[in-house]
Amino acid sequence: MRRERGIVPRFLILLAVFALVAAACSSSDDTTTTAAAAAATTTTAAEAATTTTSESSSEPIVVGGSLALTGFLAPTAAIHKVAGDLFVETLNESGGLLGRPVVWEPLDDESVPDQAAAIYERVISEDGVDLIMGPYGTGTITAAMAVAEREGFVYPHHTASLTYVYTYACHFPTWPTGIETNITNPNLVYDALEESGNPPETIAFVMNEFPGTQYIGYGPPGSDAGGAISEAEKRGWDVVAEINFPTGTSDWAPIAAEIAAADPDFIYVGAIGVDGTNLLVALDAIGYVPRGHFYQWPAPGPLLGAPNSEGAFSVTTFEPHSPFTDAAEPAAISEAFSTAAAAAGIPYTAFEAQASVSWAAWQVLIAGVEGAGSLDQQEICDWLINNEVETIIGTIDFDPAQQNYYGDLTKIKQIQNGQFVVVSPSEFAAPGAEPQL
Amino acid sequence: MNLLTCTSISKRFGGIRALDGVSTSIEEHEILGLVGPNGSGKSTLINLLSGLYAADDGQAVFGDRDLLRLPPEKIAAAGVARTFQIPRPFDTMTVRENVSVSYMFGHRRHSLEAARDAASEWLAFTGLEAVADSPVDQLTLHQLKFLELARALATEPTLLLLDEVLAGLNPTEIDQSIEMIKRIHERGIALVIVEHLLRVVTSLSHRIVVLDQGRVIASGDPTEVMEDPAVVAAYLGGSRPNA
Amino acid sequence: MDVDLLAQAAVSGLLIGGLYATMAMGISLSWGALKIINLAHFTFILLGAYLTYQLTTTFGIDPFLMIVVVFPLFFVAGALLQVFFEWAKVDEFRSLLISFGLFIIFTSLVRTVWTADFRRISSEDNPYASASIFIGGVALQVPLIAAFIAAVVIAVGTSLALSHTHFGRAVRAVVQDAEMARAFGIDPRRVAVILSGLATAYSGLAGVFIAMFQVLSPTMTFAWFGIVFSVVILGGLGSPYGALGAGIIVGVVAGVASVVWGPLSAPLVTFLLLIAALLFRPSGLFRRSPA
Amino acid sequence: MTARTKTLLGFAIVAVVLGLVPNVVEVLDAPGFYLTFLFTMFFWISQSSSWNILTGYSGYFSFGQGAWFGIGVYTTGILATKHGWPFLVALPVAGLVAGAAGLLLGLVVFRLRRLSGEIFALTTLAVSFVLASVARLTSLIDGGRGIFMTGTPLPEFLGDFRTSMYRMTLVIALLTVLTAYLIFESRLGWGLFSIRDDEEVARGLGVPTFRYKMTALGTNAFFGALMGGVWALQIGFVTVEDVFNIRVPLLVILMAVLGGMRHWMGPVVGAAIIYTLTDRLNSAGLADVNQVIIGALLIVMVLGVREGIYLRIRARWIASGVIFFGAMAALTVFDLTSSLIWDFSYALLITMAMLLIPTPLWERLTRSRITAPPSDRPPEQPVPSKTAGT
Repeated sequence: MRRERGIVPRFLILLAVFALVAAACSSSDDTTTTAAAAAATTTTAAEAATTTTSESSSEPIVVGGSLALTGFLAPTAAIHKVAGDLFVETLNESGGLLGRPVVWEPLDDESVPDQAAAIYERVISEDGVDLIMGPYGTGTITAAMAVAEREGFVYPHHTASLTYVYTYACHFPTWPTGIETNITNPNLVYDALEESGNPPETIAFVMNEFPGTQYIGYGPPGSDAGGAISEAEKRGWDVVAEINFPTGTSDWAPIAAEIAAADPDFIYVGAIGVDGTNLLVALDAIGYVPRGHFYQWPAPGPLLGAPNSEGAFSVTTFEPHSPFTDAAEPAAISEAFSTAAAAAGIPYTAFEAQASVSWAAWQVLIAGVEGAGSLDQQEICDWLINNEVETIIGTIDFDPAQQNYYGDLTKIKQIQNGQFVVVSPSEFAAPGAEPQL
Repeated sequence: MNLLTCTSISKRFGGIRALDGVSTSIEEHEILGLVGPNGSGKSTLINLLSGLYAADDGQAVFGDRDLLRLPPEKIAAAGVARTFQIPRPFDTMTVRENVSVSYMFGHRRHSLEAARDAASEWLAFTGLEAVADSPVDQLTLHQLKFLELARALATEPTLLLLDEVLAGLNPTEIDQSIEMIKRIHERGIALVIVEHLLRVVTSLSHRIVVLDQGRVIASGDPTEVMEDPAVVAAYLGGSRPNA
Repeated sequence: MDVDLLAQAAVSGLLIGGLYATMAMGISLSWGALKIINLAHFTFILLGAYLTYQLTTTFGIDPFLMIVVVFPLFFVAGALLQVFFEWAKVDEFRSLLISFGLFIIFTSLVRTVWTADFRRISSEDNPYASASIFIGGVALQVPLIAAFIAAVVIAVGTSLALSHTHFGRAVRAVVQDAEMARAFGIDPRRVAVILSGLATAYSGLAGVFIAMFQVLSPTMTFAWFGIVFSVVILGGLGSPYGALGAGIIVGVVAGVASVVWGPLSAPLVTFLLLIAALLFRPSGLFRRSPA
Repeated sequence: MTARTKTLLGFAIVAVVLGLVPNVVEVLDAPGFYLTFLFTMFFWISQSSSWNILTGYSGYFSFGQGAWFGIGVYTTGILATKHGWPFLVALPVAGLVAGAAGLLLGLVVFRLRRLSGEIFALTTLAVSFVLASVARLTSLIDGGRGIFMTGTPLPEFLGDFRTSMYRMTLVIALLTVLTAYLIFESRLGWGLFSIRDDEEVARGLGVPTFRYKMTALGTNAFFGALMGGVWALQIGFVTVEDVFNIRVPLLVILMAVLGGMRHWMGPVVGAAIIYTLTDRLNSAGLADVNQVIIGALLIVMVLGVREGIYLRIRARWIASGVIFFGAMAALTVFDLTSSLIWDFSYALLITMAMLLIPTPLWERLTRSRITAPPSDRPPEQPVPSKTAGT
């Protein structure tokens, strides 16, 4: 008799929600039809590739892939969505690719690797996309790379930090940290500190226990190559504290207290996202002002807003100032991005590290296709290996001998007068800017 | 000879002595009436013998085993079954399934197939065939009590402990139940009946044990026992029997 | 081992323990007293935080004023939610699933309104983020002091209410036996609605304090599950004092552990403590067994 | 022919048919994603079925699926990469390790009577927390560096990677469901059901509750870990954050409860439906809306089909069959969508819409009441869970 009560309202609600679902699926209908169309075009494109490459059609070229639109990677993935959309938009305005418009609708991998893998399998083999673009985040990128390799797809990706494990011949990274990130990257930072005139004598390390940051701090697992910490010791700096913290740390006071107790000349924070910001807040709360500090991959907006963030160092590949914006094109791009990001409701709209590597990845993909003059994956792959690519983060020359990595293109930036400015290497430094300690 | 021999069984709940050195015995094929005012420890004794509670002290030798030292499942295997005053059927199962489960385990292990047949047998015996395949929440209290009986019988016990089977039933149902108890006894099963309705106990039991405040104050032939001044005192002094 | 270091870790552990307690209070009450495993509470904390962010940023209200805004608002929300649960008549399994559904919906709501990107109240609108009171060289962070006080007030208030008011007696009656309670003329549904309102309001409060000193993102809830459930378990379902005590213990133990054996050990120590507690005091450290 | 032989025959047929799918896909040159789609579905079917053997049958509410899953992931990961064991050897070992861990847990929690109900649920949850932080802390297991499974060799006879994944998951899923069925139709099963309904009475009737609960927990852990190992292989790179999160434990509960926990087929149906819908909604590419719909669907199905979708299908099997296969046929024949998976999901949705009609209303619509075969528990009774307080 419990069921007798409220049947009608309940059933109405059921219907309502089903309307929702139906709606979702009908709208999904469109994507499938486009996908079907895409499937059709792949075959034609493939034929085109084999027969005559100059044959152009108005059918769109579909680029498949996923992004962490939801889940714990979503905050930064949002930037890559904006960058990618903007790139595709500008590309289509300038006549598209091989005379055809380009479509890119990244699906949501929910920041979960198996979702990412499944999505790449799906878009490649069910939806039959022409090209793929890597997702955001080491875990998802790695999972999807296995798929790309099995399917023989050219795989450009922008934010994979574990350089030592990517062996696929046709993966093209634009995370420009070189194959030996653990050595080259810290040394770029340390050189900047030397340039400042008074390098630190004591240094403290605060490392997130996350594969990417651990790799930079200690080198690849099971190797004695060492990383940021051993490199610092090589320079005769005294490592006064070495603190590893787990992802999802909520109480920063103990860590802050330990740093304050060690009172180092310089703090190297091997952390991602907002950990650095939370740490600065905790430091300020116990009344400690760091003399010098570096953050590996911070969320730039929150870091700028954090207390005592003035003078904080970090890495980048592009900053919206001279010399990067001297040329007209990059200047326009960075402008356009900031507008788009603002429109998308993203708080910190500067076109910097994340956005620029994303842009570069797209440039690589497009350069490959245009260079090969076809959508044949092998031809694109070969062309990219044998040619240099001009990207917004610099000239890239993929080196098969180094698993398609190349020199470390990282620049060192510092917060000066409440602004991020590149301070090293000097040829990329903002006018008059130099490392300060 | 004795089927079950209880010697100086004691059980304390916090400060209260629910049972204080109870000694008694049950013979084969006997119907033993267990009476006494509320809180005299009748149900506690049943719960100890069926392994629901752990005794503080004493023995209950059944065959060669001491029931007080056995877990409930072993007690069932030994051949002692009980019913609950407030029926506790398995409420996601049908009546038939309730009975077959207890036959599957109970005194000896049986296969599912065997259990299905045995179940129908006991359902027939307790007159529940009609509702055999309906969910238990469709049964009346009377039927539920009989289901308790059927489930207990399906464990093939030699000793059956009945905790207030008649409570809450109307006169006709009570008479049917009494018939049922007699028929159970005819199958050679010894019974311990805890009951408030003295006239029923006296008419059914071969022997009566009277508990008061956890002690045995009288035992023997029903009619004699009920005239024992100590018993009368206990009832008048203690809470009245709700007969 | 540096004494000041230990002191600082212990004190800030104590304070953040107050925050943990406030976060756990709602879930504990709703599970213990309403028999609803309400994952939606995590999103109530989140919503409380984002609401604080929005109002302080747009109108420049003092974050502390948000307490008086959030509390009644979330009380109503929680009451309505309970009305829904009453109508739906769900057991614990289903309550878990339904509230998980709500969790998903609210999370994407937050993401749609405030984007997935990080949000932080600017120092202009929020002077408290890293403001501290110093006692003998030990810093007490203002937002955490506030959270701690809130936790104490909530715990004391709630359990006083539960033990001394008519409402409290009604609650306990309902928890023990709803049917019986009804027989004594108590309407279990009304009791439940009020209780759920309170629980939700508590979660909203926790959000206010979090917004005061942390960077917000829609998925920060996932980092809370471990710590909050530990507090709920340690404290014993439905026990305000328990939640408070457990929050403090978790905070202090984790804080001290992370200076003694390093931050990585903090979660491990906390969870081992949890297991131990479950084995030896399964109904919570602070309480005779629930309902 | 008895019901059991019929069912076992059914299993054999299903096994053969599904076993041939890779060849069919190859012959028809159909999208390889069909295999990925199916093996992911098998993954969830196995996970929720194994969870249901403990929680659905015995009523002990477990939050701990993530623990067994995680043990499986890391044991296979460590053995196959750091010690170079053959994957097919490492996998069953992982299952046994998890099984042992399960029994160890059971030894403690089932001995202490007070650890039932909520406390049991919370203990299982706490266990997965502990495992996560242990894994993060010890470099022998993970140490925050993650484990790379890419390039783990698989035996030739399994075929290419995708086919191997398909075959392994198929075998594991079949084993899990078969086990769930055999338990369901055995004294063990009935013993567990009686524990779920009233453990005290069950013991009084001679059910060896401790042994039975241990068996259920061990089985759950064993199969949970098996699939974990295969999952590790699919994503290629496992980290603590990806393995020990609330996703797996919550989804298995969701799938089993929606499918129906009182029948061995329940979790199978639940997993198939939930996975299909989420996959298609994801493929439709509406990130947030998609999430909202999943949340709403979840709530509606929980409220709308209390006895579980499977039992309702049983109760309306004619209508379900006609609608589902009718829709399936129509969609494929007229080739209305781009792929079989879309046909399947639409057919599913339409059938679901029918199933969601409340029973009384349904009976008014179809005067003739269609009753489920007696072997089923009677529908329409909410499952009393051990957590429902005592």
